Amino acid sequence: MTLNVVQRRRIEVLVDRPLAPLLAELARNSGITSYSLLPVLGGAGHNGVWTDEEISGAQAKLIFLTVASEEKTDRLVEQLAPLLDSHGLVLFLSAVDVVRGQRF
Amino acid sequence: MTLNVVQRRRIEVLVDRPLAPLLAELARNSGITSYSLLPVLGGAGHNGVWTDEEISGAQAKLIFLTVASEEKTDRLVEQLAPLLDSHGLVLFLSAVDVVRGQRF
Amino acid sequence: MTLNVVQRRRIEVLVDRPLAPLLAELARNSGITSYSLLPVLGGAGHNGVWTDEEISGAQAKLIFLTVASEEKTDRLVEQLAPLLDSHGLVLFLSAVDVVRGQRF
Amino acid sequence: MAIDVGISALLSPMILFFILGGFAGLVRSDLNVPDAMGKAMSIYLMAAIGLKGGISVAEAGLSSQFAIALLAGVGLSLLLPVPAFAALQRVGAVDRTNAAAIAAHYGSVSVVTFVTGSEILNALSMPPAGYMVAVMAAMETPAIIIGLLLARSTLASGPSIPKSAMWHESLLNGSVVLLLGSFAIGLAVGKEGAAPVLPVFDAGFRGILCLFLLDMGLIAARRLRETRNLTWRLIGLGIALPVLQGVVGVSLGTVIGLDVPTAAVLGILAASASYIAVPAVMRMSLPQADPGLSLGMALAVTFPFNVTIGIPLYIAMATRIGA
Amino acid sequence: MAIDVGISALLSPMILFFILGGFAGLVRSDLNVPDAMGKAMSIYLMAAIGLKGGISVAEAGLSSQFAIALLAGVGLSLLLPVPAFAALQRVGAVDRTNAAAIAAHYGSVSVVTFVTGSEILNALSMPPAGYMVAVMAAMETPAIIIGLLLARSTLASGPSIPKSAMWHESLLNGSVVLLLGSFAIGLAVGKEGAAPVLPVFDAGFRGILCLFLLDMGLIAARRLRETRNLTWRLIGLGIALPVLQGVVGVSLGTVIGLDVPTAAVLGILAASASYIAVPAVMRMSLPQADPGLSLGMALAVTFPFNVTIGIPLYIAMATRIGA
Amino acid sequence: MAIDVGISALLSPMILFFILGGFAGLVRSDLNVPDAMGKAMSIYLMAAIGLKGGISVAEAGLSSQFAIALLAGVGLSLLLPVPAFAALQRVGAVDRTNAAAIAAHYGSVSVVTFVTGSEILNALSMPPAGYMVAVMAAMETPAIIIGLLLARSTLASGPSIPKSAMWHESLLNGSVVLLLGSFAIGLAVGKEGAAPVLPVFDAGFRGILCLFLLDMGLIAARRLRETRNLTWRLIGLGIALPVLQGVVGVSLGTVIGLDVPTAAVLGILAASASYIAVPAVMRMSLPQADPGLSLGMALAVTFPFNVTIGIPLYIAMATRIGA
Ligand SMILES: Nc1ncnc2c1ncn2[C@@H]1O[C@H](COP(=O)(O)O)[C@@H](O)[C@H]1O
Ligand SMILES: Nc1ncnc2c1ncn2[C@@H]1O[C@H](COP(=O)(O)O)[C@@H](O)[C@H]1O
Ligand SMILES: Nc1ncnc2c1ncn2[C@@H]1O[C@H](COP(=O)(O)O)[C@@H](O)[C@H]1O
Ligand code: NA
Ligand code: NA
Ligand code: NA
Repeated sequence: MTLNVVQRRRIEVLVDRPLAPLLAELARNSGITSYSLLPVLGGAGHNGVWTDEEISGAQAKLIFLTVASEEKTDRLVEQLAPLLDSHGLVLFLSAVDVVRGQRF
Repeated sequence: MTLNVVQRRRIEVLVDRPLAPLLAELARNSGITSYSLLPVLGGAGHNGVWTDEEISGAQAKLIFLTVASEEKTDRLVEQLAPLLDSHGLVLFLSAVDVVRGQRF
Repeated sequence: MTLNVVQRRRIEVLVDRPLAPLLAELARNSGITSYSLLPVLGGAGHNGVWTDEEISGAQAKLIFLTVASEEKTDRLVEQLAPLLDSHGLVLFLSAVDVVRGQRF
Repeated sequence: MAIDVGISALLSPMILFFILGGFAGLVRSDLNVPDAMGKAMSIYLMAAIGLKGGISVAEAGLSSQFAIALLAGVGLSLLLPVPAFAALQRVGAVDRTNAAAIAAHYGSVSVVTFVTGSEILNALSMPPAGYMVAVMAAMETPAIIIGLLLARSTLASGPSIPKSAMWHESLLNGSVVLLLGSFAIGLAVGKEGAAPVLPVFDAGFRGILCLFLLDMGLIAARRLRETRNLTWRLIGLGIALPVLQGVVGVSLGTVIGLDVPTAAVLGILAASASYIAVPAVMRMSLPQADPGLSLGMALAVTFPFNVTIGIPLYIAMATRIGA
Repeated sequence: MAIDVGISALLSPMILFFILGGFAGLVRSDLNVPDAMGKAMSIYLMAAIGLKGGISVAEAGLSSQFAIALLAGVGLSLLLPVPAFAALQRVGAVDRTNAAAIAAHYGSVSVVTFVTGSEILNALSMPPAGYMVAVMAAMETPAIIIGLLLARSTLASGPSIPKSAMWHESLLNGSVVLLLGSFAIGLAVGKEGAAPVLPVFDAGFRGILCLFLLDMGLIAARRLRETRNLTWRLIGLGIALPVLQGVVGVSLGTVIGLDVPTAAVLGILAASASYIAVPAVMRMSLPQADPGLSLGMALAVTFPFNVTIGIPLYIAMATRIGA
Repeated sequence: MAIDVGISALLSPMILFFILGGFAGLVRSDLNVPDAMGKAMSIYLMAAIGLKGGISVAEAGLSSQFAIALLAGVGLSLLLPVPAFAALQRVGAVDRTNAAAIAAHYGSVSVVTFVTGSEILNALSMPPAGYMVAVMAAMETPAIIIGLLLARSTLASGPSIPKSAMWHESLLNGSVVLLLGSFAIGLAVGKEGAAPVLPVFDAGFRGILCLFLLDMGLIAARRLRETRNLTWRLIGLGIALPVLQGVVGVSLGTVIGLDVPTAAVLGILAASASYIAVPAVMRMSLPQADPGLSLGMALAVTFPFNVTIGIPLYIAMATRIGA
């Protein structure tokens, strides 16, 4: 590849919709200001089956997606760790390549 | 990273919406009980262009996403293999890191 | 894994909705005819916060997702590079495994 | 008379909105009806026709005519797929599985075609019997079972949705439950009990139908553009099948003694092809069938044909042979 | 009388659509009301009841009765969670955090239960006072604060949403703003000024309520099926709590001199449990509480109970002790 | 007179719902109108105004006035961007590309501003000519072409959407097709033919407009909060441009002999800035322009200004110079 590709971390957190602002806040604390929110239709896990058809948005979830440097990722994951159980979050980390690496 | 990160497989299956319960069933047979369903707006492939604006949900698709151990992944992929062509599925596998590895 | 798994590239481009046809066109030029469009609810970045609740679809974004060979990926990324800044695209590349590799 | 019916139907705002939607779809306008709006309108329409049907049966009382029409409808749904299956294989040159899937669509019914037909009849001051809503609901699923039997060789192999799930989907699918449920509510509360809700379900009906048909026109046109594999033979069958089935329906309706508008509606139901309930079941039970083919025929060929030309034709036919 | 009220309520199209939705949900029909349609209908309903309440206060004039009813409502919302909290821990055997969260739901109110109750009263020609819309809006949030105080030991630990965000969410949540805003608009423009918009907000009201209750029936039934951890004890409390709170509300309303239908509405508000505003705040401020438990009780047990049995009961009670 | 018009406009439920939405957005209430509901309402509103415009032209007959007004509208859409472009560069201090993009928004029109203006005129018993719907549709796109010409130096470089796609998007965009199509349907069926659908499209119109303006208020306020780079100079232009363009529109309308309310509508159209059709085209053809700037000005500054202050102003002006 002729372009300047650098490796970053991709963080995905599945989270209840009302908690999305909390995640944005924690990300900011870790130096991460860019993220995207992806809808999720439903799913199943240790706490049973769910769908987003509920009238109360309280059960609907979304995926908080951000791509960041290893360092910022570590800071964010450290902050998230205590919340994983108490707030019922699900966290996935993976490798991703980006161009314009200084942005991430 | 100070947290106990372990590697798992991320399985994504693009599937017609009415077939989602079938996938959940096959996943269960493979020992996978956690998954998420992501909406897809449209796309293109060997069978032409599609969008989810159809009145009949029969053409709308979603992504069945699950993160599981290598072993369970293999079992699921084996079960999926014969369906890929007959049911028009598209399957992606990739590496993902998780904390609380015993959950996956 | 007993199945014939081959490695491909996963390309994700976050893009304004009106620009999706342009991406499909560039992909076609690179020999890529299969893709999926995923909705995005909102996000934040260098250009501020956004949500898709706008009446004008002009600010809503989606993720253009395609899995393709290394070679086609390179061609597409090369075409995309000049647009990243001018059209405000965000590009992620990662590794993915597929079965039925000849399709991708 | 046939021409009169046709022209007056084509000039109704409902059909004109359908044509507008079709035009917008064909010229690739970005006019776009959100998915949720389309679904909301179809829920509204089904609740409204169920309720209105129930109310009119509550007014008229249950009759033996109702039972006979019900039997005729179910019989049509069970038998019409068989000749369609043969024609699709021989004339249409599609394989067994696809022929069975398409035949199931044509044996079943299209709610929107029914509604459009009823509205055209009402506008002509020829109101059909209220119980036809229940007949329609009963006609939705028998064809599915026949379709699956016709394809049975294919059903043997491979993992698939359990049979029970399929039965469940056929018998308790959303539109059947909503249509019959609203019908029962209309029957229970009668005209007086329903009065407070009629501004929405009666006065609002035709206006919402306009917007719904606008959406249907867009969808049909887009489907037509996107459909591949749709040969001229299949397009021909997409017109021939409804005409033939419409003739059978109107004739049977006349023979069993239905009045002219009610016999016309039986013909409209026989002629119409499902594009909502059946595709979802087929996708589950016959995943090898190409939904592009069956939906392409039902939605992009037969539905527009019926709404613009077919319905006036079946009405004219019922008027002639019923007089 | 109680039985009469009950039967006439159960035979209204509104309640029958709720039962239809519940049936479809229980038999796992794939009938599905899109999320956006449900939200659209609830926005419409809140705007309509706010507006209608404001118009009727504009007609009747502001009264000291209004102020007294407002105080009574806020008092109920502040005090009812306390006995509920105790009962949930002792009888229901849930932990402190969950007891506090559930108690907050029961102290707050359900807009749809209010609307259904008002419609039943209107159908009985017993219209309640228009200002009860404002009383309802005022009752939404005090219970939340009490609930959080009851759980305060849990609040100390770990990172959490800043308090200001929580206050903000409680006081400016969408339904409060929309209800009070529409109420103010109705008050400002009066009956004459609102005339051009009444075809939508008045004539359309009951029909839309039917479709909304269809959705609510589906949601309640699905929630019932999906809920785990819901013990028989908690199901029992899901019926006992509204009855007891309803008695308290009706009695208080009668004591402070409200007329019979208005006292009945105060009972209905006390008996109802929130499943829209409160769950969202609790998820933010008490994430350790299980939303399945509180939503399961409020939505799958108490709401159906109130809509079918509770409301006629509270009305009968108000009629008896108010006469 | 101006003040009277202003107060009566501000007290209409429509404008009050807009203010309520704006309030909710500014205090960051979580009140939220689903996207699909907003789109559904705008489809409804466009179909309704198209239809009603067509019906009233069918009543009044086609006139030479119509042709003259059409020419005037197209001329305004073509010429107004030029001074706006200059002012945006000199006074607003934005670069060439952004100036061109913003100028295109201001040359084009806002359907909702038009509808609100027409409703206010109707409430004042000053109904404008029905053909103005067609004039509005014709004014949507010429400004886009001028905007792109003004920015042409930028267009040369880099890969971009093919020109044909851009033309297609401008001429066949959804709102133009829907407005003109419904207009044609209204013209074809006339008042009598449309009678069955008028309960929805006429009686329901103002109520739905209330809910739509609630949503618009929310959107405008949120956009105002989220917009960066919006300098005081640009905010000033967001008020000065509509006033100046409104004056030009009203004057031109009076000069070419339109009656007072129709000239007022021409002024309203000239003053309004597009935030639906134009942004989508600009995003495709001028991706270097910042949509935050143009949308921020059109939606968060000019639209609220027009709806609350501008429209009464242009009406008062037309009344004064037309008398
Ligand atoms: N392994 C997984 N793969 C995909 N989604 C998951 C996984 N685990 C949990 N989820 C999602 O997270 C939600 C909550 O998980 P849980 O807390 O385990 O119930 C589930 O309903 C799924 O939508
Ligand atoms: N390589 C790919 N990358 C992303 N999406 C794909 C790919 N191949 C197929 N799809 C999706 O799967 C759908 C069905 O694929 P196909 O069976 O090839 O028509 C397409 O319409 C796309 O939405
Ligand atoms: N690092 C990132 N991770 C996830 N999403 C991003 C990232 N950077 C940008 N985005 C998305 O792309 C949009 C535009 O980015 P920007 O051009 O930086 O404002 C943002 O609003 C996000 O939705
Ligand atoms: Na049929
Ligand atoms: Na309560
Ligand atoms: Na303008």
